[in-house]
Amino acid sequence: MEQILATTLRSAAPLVLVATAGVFAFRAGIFHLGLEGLMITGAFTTVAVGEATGSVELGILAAIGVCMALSAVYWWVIGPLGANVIIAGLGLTSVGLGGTAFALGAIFDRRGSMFTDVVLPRPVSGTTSGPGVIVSEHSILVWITPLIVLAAWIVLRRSRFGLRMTAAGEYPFAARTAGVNPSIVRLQALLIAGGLCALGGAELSVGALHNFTENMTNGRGFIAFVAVIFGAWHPIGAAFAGLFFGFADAIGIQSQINITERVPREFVLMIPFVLTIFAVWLGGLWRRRSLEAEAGYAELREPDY
Amino acid sequence: GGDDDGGTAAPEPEPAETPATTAPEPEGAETPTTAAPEPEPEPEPAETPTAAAPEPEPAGELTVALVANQRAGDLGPIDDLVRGLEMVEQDYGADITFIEATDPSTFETTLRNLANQGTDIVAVTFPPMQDAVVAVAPDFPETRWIHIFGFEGGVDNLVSIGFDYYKGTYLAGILAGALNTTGKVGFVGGVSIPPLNADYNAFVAAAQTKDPNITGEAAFADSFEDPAKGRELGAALYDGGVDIIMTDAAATDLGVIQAAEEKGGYVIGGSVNYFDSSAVIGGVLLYWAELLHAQVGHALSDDYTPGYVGAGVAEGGVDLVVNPEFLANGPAEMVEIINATLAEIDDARSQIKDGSLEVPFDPEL
Amino acid sequence: MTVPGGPASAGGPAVRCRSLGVSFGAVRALHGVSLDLAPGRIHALVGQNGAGKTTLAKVLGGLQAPDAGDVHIAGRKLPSGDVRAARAAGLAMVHQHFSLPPSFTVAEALELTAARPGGRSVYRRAELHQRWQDDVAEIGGEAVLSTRIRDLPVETRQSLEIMRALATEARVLVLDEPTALLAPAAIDALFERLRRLRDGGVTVLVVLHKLREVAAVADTVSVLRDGELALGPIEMSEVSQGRLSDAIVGPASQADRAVGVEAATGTERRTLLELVRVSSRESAFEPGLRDVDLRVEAGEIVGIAGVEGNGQRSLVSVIAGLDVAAEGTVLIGGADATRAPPAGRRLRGLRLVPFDRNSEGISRRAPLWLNQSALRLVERRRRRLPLISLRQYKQQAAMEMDQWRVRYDAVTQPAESLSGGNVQRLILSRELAPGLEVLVAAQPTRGLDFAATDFVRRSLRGLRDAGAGVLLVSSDLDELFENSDRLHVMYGGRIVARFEAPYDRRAVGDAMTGARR
Amino acid sequence: MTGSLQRVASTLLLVGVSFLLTTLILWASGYRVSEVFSGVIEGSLTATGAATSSIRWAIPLLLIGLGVVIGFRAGFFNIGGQGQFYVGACCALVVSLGWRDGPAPLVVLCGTAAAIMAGSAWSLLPGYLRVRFGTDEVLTTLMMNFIGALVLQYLTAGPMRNPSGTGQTAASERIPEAFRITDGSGVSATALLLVGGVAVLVWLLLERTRFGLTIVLVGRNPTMARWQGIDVRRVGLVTFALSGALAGLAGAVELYGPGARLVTGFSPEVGFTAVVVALVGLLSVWGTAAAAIFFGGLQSAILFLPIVTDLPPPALVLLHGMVALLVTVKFRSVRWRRPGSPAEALTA
Ligand SMILES: Nc1ncnc2c1ncn2[C@@H]1O[C@H](COP(=O)(O)OP(=O)(O)OP(=O)(O)O)[C@@H](O)[C@H]1O
Ligand SMILES: Nc1ncnc2c1ncn2[C@@H]1O[C@H](COP(=O)(O)OP(=O)(O)OP(=O)(O)O)[C@@H](O)[C@H]1O
Ligand SMILES: [Mg+2]
Ligand SMILES: [Mg+2]
Repeated sequence: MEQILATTLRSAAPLVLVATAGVFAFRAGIFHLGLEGLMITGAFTTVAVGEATGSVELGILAAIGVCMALSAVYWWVIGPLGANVIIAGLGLTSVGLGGTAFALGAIFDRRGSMFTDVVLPRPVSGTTSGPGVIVSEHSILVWITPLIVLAAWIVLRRSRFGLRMTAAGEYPFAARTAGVNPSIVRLQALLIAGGLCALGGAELSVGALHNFTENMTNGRGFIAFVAVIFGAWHPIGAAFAGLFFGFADAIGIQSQINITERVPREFVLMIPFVLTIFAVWLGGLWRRRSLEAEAGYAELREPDY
Repeated sequence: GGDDDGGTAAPEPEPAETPATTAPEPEGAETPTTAAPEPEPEPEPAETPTAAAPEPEPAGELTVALVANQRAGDLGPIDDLVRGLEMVEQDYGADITFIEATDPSTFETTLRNLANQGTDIVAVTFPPMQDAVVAVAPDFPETRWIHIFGFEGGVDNLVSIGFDYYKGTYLAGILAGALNTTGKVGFVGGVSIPPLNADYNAFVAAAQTKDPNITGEAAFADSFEDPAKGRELGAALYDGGVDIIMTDAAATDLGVIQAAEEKGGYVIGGSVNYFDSSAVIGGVLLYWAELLHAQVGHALSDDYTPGYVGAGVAEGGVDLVVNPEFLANGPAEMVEIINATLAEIDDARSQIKDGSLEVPFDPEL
Repeated sequence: MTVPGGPASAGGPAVRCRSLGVSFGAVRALHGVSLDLAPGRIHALVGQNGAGKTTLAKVLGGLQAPDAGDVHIAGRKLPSGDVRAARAAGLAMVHQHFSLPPSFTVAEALELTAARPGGRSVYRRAELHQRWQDDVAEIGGEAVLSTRIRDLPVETRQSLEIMRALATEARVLVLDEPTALLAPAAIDALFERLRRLRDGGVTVLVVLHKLREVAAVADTVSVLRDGELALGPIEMSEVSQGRLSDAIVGPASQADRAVGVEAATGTERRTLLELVRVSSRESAFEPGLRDVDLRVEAGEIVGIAGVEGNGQRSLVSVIAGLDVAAEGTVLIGGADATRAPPAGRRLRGLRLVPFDRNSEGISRRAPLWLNQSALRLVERRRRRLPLISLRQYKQQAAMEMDQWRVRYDAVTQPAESLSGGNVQRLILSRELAPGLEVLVAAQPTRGLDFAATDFVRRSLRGLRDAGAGVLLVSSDLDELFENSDRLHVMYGGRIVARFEAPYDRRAVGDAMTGARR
Repeated sequence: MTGSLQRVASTLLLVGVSFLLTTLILWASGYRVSEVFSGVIEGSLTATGAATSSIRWAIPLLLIGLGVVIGFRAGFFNIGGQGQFYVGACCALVVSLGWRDGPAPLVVLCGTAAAIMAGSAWSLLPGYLRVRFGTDEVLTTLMMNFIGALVLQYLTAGPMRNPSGTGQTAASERIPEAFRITDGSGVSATALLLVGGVAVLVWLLLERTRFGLTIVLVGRNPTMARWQGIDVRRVGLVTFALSGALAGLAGAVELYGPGARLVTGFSPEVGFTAVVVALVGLLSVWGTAAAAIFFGGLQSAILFLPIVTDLPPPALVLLHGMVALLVTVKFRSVRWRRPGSPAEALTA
């Protein structure tokens, strides 16, 4: 049980960080499918700069910088240049996945993966039994993640800045009448999201592991995206959704090991997906999304033709 | 030290093709391979069943391509094959092309493209590409095809080299069974596909020959590129009472090895590249680079003979190799057991060779 | 963030616009508009639909940067297109369209749009509520602070919009058609409030359509026509009603002619729409219907009066088939339609002008022609091939829109580019087309300029004369009195009183407020 | 007309820019860039078999993309093409292998019908949840993709696994050659006729029937559509079913065409690329067809490039990403206002 919880926390941390990023983007009205690309970029940059400078802090700072720069490009493309949010987002993901793998070869002359000694500290380590296991072997980022979620909640739900951001996403006209430039607010949201994705990627490469591997995010950006919707665009909701997916992962791992008489594996693997559908359906029954929210959402997703 | 106590049963070595072997210098750092994959330290390359000396053609003309169905960067077979391809470039002056074709529906197009471009020799990897190469090869008789880890013998311009990796994991299972103290051995695979399932079953079956009460635990990462998941799987297995894990999941292995280091467990891997880690007892190895190099030579030679050749445990193409570092620096009691078990492994190997030991191939979990 | 205090410098105008020009593509929404508004007065701005009133208001409020010209407030030039600067200069706006985000609570919306100096930018909910509790006293007290905007009834939303504009202690207040959604009593209250503000030194610019309202509240009036200032600002005392309407309509313009809609049948008395003891479930902000009996016969207009929110919406929904009657029977054209789907009712000749034109009447992002053709999509036609011709659809749409004088550029432009009144015309052009047997018109003239209003009313009467039945739901008593053959008053989901012409304004008013049963 | 020409031109320009940016990166890393450009042209058009291969990749993109068009027009973000594609192919496979002795045309017909039904069913579940309960379809269709991939894995590694041979692959047996509508190249007159016919039908449905217009109204504003007497739920279900049917059909075409058998995880990106195709095609049928051919060509070029250049595989992913990132950039202009329009006459 302790192990399941520990695994849950570790698997969830990068998801929660990236889902929080997604919440910022969503609140500002951007259906952000580039999370995965930013995440892998963060993972790579941390390792690359960490290796080059020998400092994990510098690595993370650089990752945040690079991801913010990429986010700014994304904003420029979907905002001033008017590109389709979804396609450009998927493009950003490919750019991240391809670009990091390419850079690994071009800069370090490596293929596939790269190790580093420069890793995040682990406040508690070496506990092997008892409840202590739950908190053992987590990088400092896992510990900080709840604080980040809390901060995100305050910023989004309890500050004027958050009000402006939500208004810009939900009803740009309202934002404009309040003297807010929705486009700038979106840029701000994307920059914050970029920074958070960088942290999510860094947790993966130098928090949980000490290497960068091509494609190592392995769809986590998309799962985080799902968590955002699952969590109804709320920072706390998305964090719990991220935890849920982390938990599903942990259960998946444990069930592989503990269920001996096997149902076909594929059916076990389907469980989290089926559960998600079920949960989303149930959640929808409890609280029908408002027409307006829906309309805003539809507008987001609705391309011109 | 490249010497290997569980050495192969002396297939004909082909010194001509052996790459300059550099003994890996044990580095002080305990981190696993931070350096680029070192050339295979194994002095005996894979046996090429058709032991023909290569006769390099005039350079410049020759084009050789390798199409892999998995991504490079696994510190394993694909990386080794790429190294073999680079050896081909050096030794034959060939113009080389490496292609990753991870989507099965692109196999045929890619092969046809290559042949259309007049590529002289095309090597493809692993069983999933069999249908494609068998379909394409007859249409391009000018091209010579090599299927590494394939089983089709009936095509005029195709050499298929078959392995029985599961027999190798069987040998690993004997070692794991001998070392096991907890009654449980583990296995981490990339995706639960038939060949990996068979590897796992052979591994457990062998462990059970040492102690019938040993049980096996298999876990799959559902990705060959997810070290983070590998780490969690490994940790869960070790926490669940497993002490030795056989891992078979390409880049995902990196996470399993990390878990072993953190949890004090042990790993038998699939690549010599992992041998820097103190948690790696050994590996079930194939001599991919040498094999590719030799097969290209064969394809260029005058007595080129297409068809199927086995290159498995019986032929010495697949073998369990103990990590020399581990023998040198590992816990004394484990080293002792390993040394004591080697003879038994040798026995099993020769029984496999003469057919008296039938390792079951069971692709179901 | 300081509000320029004290009365504006004596003599200088509170607001001065100099040769403002705004174009959208080929449309000149404003052209060479120069306008001085004297401080401490109520200025009315009138003009036809699409004349540029909203555009002018937006320019003043900093929401729209003019292509030419500039705006001065209290003698100081405003940077163009800067909402914050306009607000800092003491100008507040009430927009024609709602401008508060639907998912926000009232407190959040106020904090977003009307934040006062001071107050931390990170807050607790309780703190936020405290900050705004005094302001909301008149629209429902503290309880309303945690209500979401989308859950507020229309009038409350409108009051909130006005309230939040006033909350910033503006020196200049611009209101764009604030009366459109308000009940008569609320309009009076609003005007009273505007007068008080004026007396307190605030300069008010209010966009209105009804000349009666202009006469009631304005000190001066200005007229926009086709983006140009046609008249004013001129003292109300110096302008006659006739001159005003000439200025609005323009000298050359002829009055709209009524559209000749042929009703399907002759004039024999026939019940076209009937509700027998119908009840329905209540919805978020409306009571359901209770035991409603209602009959609309061929050749008559039946009016439904009532303060908004007394079941009118439920009534229309049940007739349209969007809500199912929980009890009772709905008959359309004499046949039972209680369970008939909306499409079936449309096929029997039911036509609808919905309450909210923007969300229910049109699809803002669909092209005009498609909006215009919507009804033709549900018609059942016998044809060998189910294929249609888009060109034909577009042509027909263009023809019908032209007939209704919808102002547009191309049939392919999205409906959201139309001005408010033109949207209503578009809807009428669609609904008041052949095939009509009975029309349910909810607030059909809301937001229309007076010429168009007159035109719509004449069209309704024309329909009646041609033998159709009309159910007219309106909050404008004059409209009801002028047009209805019979008048019912709804209160709390029931029909509480039935009147025949001539009407007694007092009695109807009593019934509407529930004073009479 | 000039408007669409403009769009085509700007799309091509943007693709050019993407290539330029990518090659800039490559050039900075020391690769030969002229090869990349010639390689793309060769790989998509001029090399032996390249044009065919471009079309071969365009076919599934077009079929799934048309489904996306239908869904998006109705306002439903059905991104479940991948899963629907998989289950369609799976059902066609089960029919074909289960009835392998049957008369070829009949079996293929039944298999295709099964694929279409399976695809619609896979799409209708999220569709029903959406129209009945308002359950977010982005999420559910995404989840159905994962489940569909697992169904494929289950079938190919389990019950339908090729029993002969070595058992080393999670792949099914090959279907009898008589069932196939193309050879390995994936292009034949039958296949082209079929796909072209489907495209024409979809075009007729969307642009020349009242249902097609109804879909747009529902997609733009369901509330208004309801007031107009349109049965929004029914329209929703039908569009979901149609989207799924087209993706399922694509699965059947893949099986009876170039595939001939199913391998776990084949064409893993086609569903998402089809979304891109539909959006790049501006949700019009012919635009989608053009975009499908374009992306088919790109795919073909990407398969070809490593043969003639020394590009590492990730560079191709990067290139693909750059194209997607930029290809929908709009050069904004007020599009719908033309001088000389009725409004002008009115104001003049
Ligand atoms: N746009 C939306 N779409 C769907 N659901 C939403 C949306 N906005 C809010 N919700 C749901 O309503 C709940 C409340 O939403 P909101 O974000 O306004 O937070 P809140 O109740 O004000 O919470 P808090 O106290 O954290 O501010 C959320 O938890 C979420 O489940
Ligand atoms: N964003 C826009 N894009 C294109 N055209 C616009 C836009 N806003 C306004 N217009 C056009 O500018 C003209 C003036 O519009 P405006 O909204 O100012 O009219 P109005 O006088 O407020 O009319 P109404 O009484 O109907 O509200 C109209 O023809 C309208 O179609
Ligand atoms: Mg207006
Ligand atoms: Mg709350």
